[in-house]
Amino acid sequence: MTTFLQLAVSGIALGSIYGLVALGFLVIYHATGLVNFAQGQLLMAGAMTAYVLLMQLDLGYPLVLLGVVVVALLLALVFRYGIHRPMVRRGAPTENMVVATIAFGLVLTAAAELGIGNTRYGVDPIFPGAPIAIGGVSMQTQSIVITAVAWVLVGLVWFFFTKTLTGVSLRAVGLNRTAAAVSGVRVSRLITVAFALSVIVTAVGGALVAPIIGAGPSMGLAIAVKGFAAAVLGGMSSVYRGMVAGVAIGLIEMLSSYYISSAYAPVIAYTILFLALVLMPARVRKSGATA
Amino acid sequence: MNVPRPRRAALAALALGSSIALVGCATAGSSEAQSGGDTSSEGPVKIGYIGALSGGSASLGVPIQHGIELAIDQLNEAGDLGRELELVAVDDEADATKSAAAAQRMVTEDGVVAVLGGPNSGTVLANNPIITGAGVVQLITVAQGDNLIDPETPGADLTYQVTENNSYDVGAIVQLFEDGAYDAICAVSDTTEYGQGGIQTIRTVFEERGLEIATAVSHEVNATDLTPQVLSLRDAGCDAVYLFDYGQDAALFMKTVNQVDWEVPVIGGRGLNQAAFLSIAGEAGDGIIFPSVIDPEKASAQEFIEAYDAKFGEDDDPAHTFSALGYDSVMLLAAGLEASGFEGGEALASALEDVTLEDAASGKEGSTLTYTYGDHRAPSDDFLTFWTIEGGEYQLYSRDVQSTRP
Amino acid sequence: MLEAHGLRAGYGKGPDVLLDADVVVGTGEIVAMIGLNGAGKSTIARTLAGLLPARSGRIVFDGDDLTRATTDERARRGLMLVPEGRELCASMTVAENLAVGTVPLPRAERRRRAAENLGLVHELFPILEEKRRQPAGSLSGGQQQMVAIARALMGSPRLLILDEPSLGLAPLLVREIFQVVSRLNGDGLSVLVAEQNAALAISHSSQAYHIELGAVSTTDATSEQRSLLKGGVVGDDRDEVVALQLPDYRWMGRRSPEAVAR
Amino acid sequence: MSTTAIRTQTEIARPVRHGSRRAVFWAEVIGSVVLLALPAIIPSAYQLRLLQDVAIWSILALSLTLIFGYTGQISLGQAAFYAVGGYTSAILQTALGVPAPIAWVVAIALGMGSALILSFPLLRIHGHFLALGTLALGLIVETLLVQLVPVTGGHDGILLPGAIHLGPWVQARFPYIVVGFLVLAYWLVRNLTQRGMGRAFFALRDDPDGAAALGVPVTRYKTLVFMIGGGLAAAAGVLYAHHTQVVTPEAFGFGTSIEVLLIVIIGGMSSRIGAVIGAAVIVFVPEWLQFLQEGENLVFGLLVLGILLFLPGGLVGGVRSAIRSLRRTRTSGEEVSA
Repeated sequence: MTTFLQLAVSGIALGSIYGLVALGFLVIYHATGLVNFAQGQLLMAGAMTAYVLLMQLDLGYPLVLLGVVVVALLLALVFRYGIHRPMVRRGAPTENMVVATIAFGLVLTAAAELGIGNTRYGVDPIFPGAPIAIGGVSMQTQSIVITAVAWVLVGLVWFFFTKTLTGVSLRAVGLNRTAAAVSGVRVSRLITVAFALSVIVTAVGGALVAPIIGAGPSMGLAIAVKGFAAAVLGGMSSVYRGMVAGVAIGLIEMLSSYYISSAYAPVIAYTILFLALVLMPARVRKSGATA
Repeated sequence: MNVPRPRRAALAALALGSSIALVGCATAGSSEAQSGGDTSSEGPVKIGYIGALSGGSASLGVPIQHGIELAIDQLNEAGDLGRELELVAVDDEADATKSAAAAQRMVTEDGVVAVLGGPNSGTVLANNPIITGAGVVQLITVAQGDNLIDPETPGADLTYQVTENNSYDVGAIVQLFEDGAYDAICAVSDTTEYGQGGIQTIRTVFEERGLEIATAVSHEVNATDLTPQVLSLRDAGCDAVYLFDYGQDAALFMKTVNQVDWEVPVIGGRGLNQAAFLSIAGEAGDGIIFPSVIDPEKASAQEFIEAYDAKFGEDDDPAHTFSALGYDSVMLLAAGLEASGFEGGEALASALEDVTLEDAASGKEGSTLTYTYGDHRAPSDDFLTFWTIEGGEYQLYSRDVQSTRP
Repeated sequence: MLEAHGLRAGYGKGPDVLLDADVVVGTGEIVAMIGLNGAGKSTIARTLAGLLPARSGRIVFDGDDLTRATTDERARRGLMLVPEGRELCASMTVAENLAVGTVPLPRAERRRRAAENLGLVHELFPILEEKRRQPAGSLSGGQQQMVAIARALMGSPRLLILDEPSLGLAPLLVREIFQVVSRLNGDGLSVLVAEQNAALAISHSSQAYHIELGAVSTTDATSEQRSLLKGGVVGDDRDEVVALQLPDYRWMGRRSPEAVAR
Repeated sequence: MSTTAIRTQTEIARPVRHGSRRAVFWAEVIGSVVLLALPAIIPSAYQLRLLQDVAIWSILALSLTLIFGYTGQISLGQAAFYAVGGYTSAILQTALGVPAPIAWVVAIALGMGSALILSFPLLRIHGHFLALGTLALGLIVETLLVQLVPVTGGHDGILLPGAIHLGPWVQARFPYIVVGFLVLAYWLVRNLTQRGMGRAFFALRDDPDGAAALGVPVTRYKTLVFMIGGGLAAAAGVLYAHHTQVVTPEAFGFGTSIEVLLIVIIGGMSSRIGAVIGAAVIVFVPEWLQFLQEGENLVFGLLVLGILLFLPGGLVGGVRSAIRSLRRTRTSGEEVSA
């Protein structure tokens, strides 16, 4: 039982990271219909920024988080104004933009390799100290921080999307750009807001996960694939469903690794994903963004 | 009014032409070269290095290259060889296709006299037939696959391994397990060629020694959470763990072991020499034991480390294992070239079969790197040392563990 | 209030669909654009709202040149379009759709005026209050049209452009919607309505433009379908309008609206 | 009515002059002949190797062009079928001693068969869901290649020395086989997409419901496209196995699926020659950039971004629109003078 609880707790913490990445996917997807394949690299960028600011420049955590947000904002603006908007203006098809996100990711990885080298670096946790154990179930303090921050962020984003005028307008932009425009919504600016929000959430996720798995150029891919899976399994529609799907994936990963086979755990996870996609009612797949 | 019609034809032709031009341009850059490498007596002698310089394996490939560069600089500065050495390094991104293409370019375009192979066994398997097929010698610097030196495969006479192979490592590690008299030795590895190769080898060696792996678990490389793996081993009653992972995953494993408050001796593979392990694990890595090729009491090793850190910084390769092997690869090759009169191919191959490196940067004091006829694995007996982590620092664990050639 | 002169516009890289169109809507007026499906009414509406860039010509609203302004900027200045086909956010609730409509209100008084406007909208269309928590997509066509108009009203427009408000609606609903439009006009809102149902549109408007589909030259093999906005003002006489329209039916069989769009 | 639909409508409606079509045909014939002759012309073994790399990537890209470019079905798991081809052929030859040609046929048939079976679940889903479904499929296959050690050799892979399995004579002429396959694949895709069926393919991409309403048997066409795409990818895998003389899981993983997508977009979606040009770019450009050392990947990424930014239709699309604008100025000039 303790083992099960331990796995469940770890699965929830892990799944919360996936959910956070899914959140990043969904925010851009809601506003533009674009699936951002640079998500993993943006996560990496957040982690690498945290590494440089915290470990190399010895800044305190508040400044580090601020720095991560600033870098994320810059990256979002570069992508939005340097790549996305020009492509929209030239009438590039969505597929090209999806590939542009892949290329943007390549550039980020290459830049990180050039800048800091290709290895993995340790990053100090926010609250140093021993793991916290309750009744045989233990958790690293950082995992607790990640889980808490992930759920708080998803709550905030949900609040933003449903309770604030900007958030509701942003959803309108994603659902029906004409509707948004004729209602006076500054479409272009809101898309930029979406990019910024998405990249900040993802980069903060990277900064939070770095103390657990380290920071390095090739760290993001595995997490991004599962975050994408969470976003899609959540129906590509709502941020909290993406979060719940992320936790589900985390739990499946943990439990199947332990109870079935660690070697075949990825096969099991992806097969479940595949079946879920194929058997998912068309109604769920077709429903648009609800929040 | 008739629009000239062959527009679309022009487009198709242009498209085709440009693709041919692509081939043409690349051809234009090619130089005259013959198999067996460059034997001209003028100018520097070219040595190739094919390794991962970007991507996940670059943390191995880059220190190797740095070791190679240091050796070449030292040799050229001393000038004892009589000829300058020049490095041609290509990044294969640990990709077999790219590695094979790089090999073909080196042997036919660049005219290298020999190729130094990189850290990944898979890429060596793909590029070796091309290198040796062109009559060029390959020295495999760091890749440890047991199957890399196989007298059965074509080109075996031109292939040399500088480092000890997996069986060699595991043979020494097994002694540590035997000394501990454990009841249930368990294994964890990633699913890359490195991890799976390590597990395969340890199964074989254990069988030979009458030991067995009680439970084995695996995980994807660059894992995010290893709780199930750690709990599986703990709940299976393992009292010793063999950890065959790259640095970052090994660090995560150790942190998780600490987190669930499990006290268990962990003995690792050579991947723990990666800078990432110590950087991420910190003090969570304390107590882990792993093999290395560095002996701090050996003068030549000290000199190498001093020179390396002066050139690339202390953090570039803190464990110095991979850079030392890169360095020694050049030293072995240089000895062979000197003997063959800078002739490549068969001449170099047979010259190498008579080479011994007494004061290599790698290896325990008293060990040598030696090639003999029909034996292309360099390390002699007692090549390895064992290290541990204490208070988040590298510490020599033991110089007494016997290691023997398999 | 709105003066547009010499508008040229078209879709994508296609030919001009509008050729030097002129539209004038005076303050407090209700002006109808009538004509057949595909004649170019929507093109005018979309060009005036900025959904389609004007290739040449000028759009002046309240003395400001808005020819280059974005759709959302025009909306914020009070030039609001209720687009053809409603263009609602189907999966958002009615209340959320209406909330988006409050974007043009000045930030300082948004809360107060949004509440006022919501009161007005609920008074005009009581059904929307009842259905405010339902997804807009689940509503009937007529109710969706109400949401679309209500959404525009939420932002306190000064000129409302209605593009085919009656499309696909039952006659009773159409009448109700036009009654609302008349009432709003009575409260001082200027309205430009594009409508196929000429009789109905004329009966509610003070002026009407007749948009006619025509081809410049049929002998040229590469000639394009073009529609002209004729500046002629149609009088109040309904019969005259109907008579004017009849011959145009000849076009229906030959040229699809898509052909024009291209 | 979105502007996108209008753009594609004009694309379909683009008048193809018969003379021009015949000229394209002859250009394609000449191109094919030149391609077949290239192995004899190219002097350097290295260039020959790169030519084969390009040809194999081209075939793989053509398989995706067929699926993605002509029906709008995104596949992020094309490497799975590539793996089926490469591993089936290698296993049959090494473990069972099946002669190469038979192994090839079986491997390609298996590629088509597995695509056929998978098309039933996959064709139920669309867009991003299909992208994720195929991605999952690719990852499942990749994991299986690693884990099924007795069958696949795990990470050690399967060695396939050409001298043993093809014989030295065939091995020496293998480049001809590779370019031969490319020419076959090219003409297969060409004939599939040029006839009436090609129109149906485009209709599938742009407006599946409309196509169904017009009586296009949507599901049957999609299944067919999937199957042929799977077969082409498998053929590329077969060639890869002999070209590299070893199959390892890394060559058939997620990275490969993404690289093919990159090729198709760089070259120009739904363009046959685009697949070949994209493959040439992805093979040659990194070679040229090697002098940049560590900066190579960065510059390559920026280059791809540049192509995407400035040539929305890929390289072929860029050339096409350049020619079109050239023609436009020419014609308008003639109009003035007339």
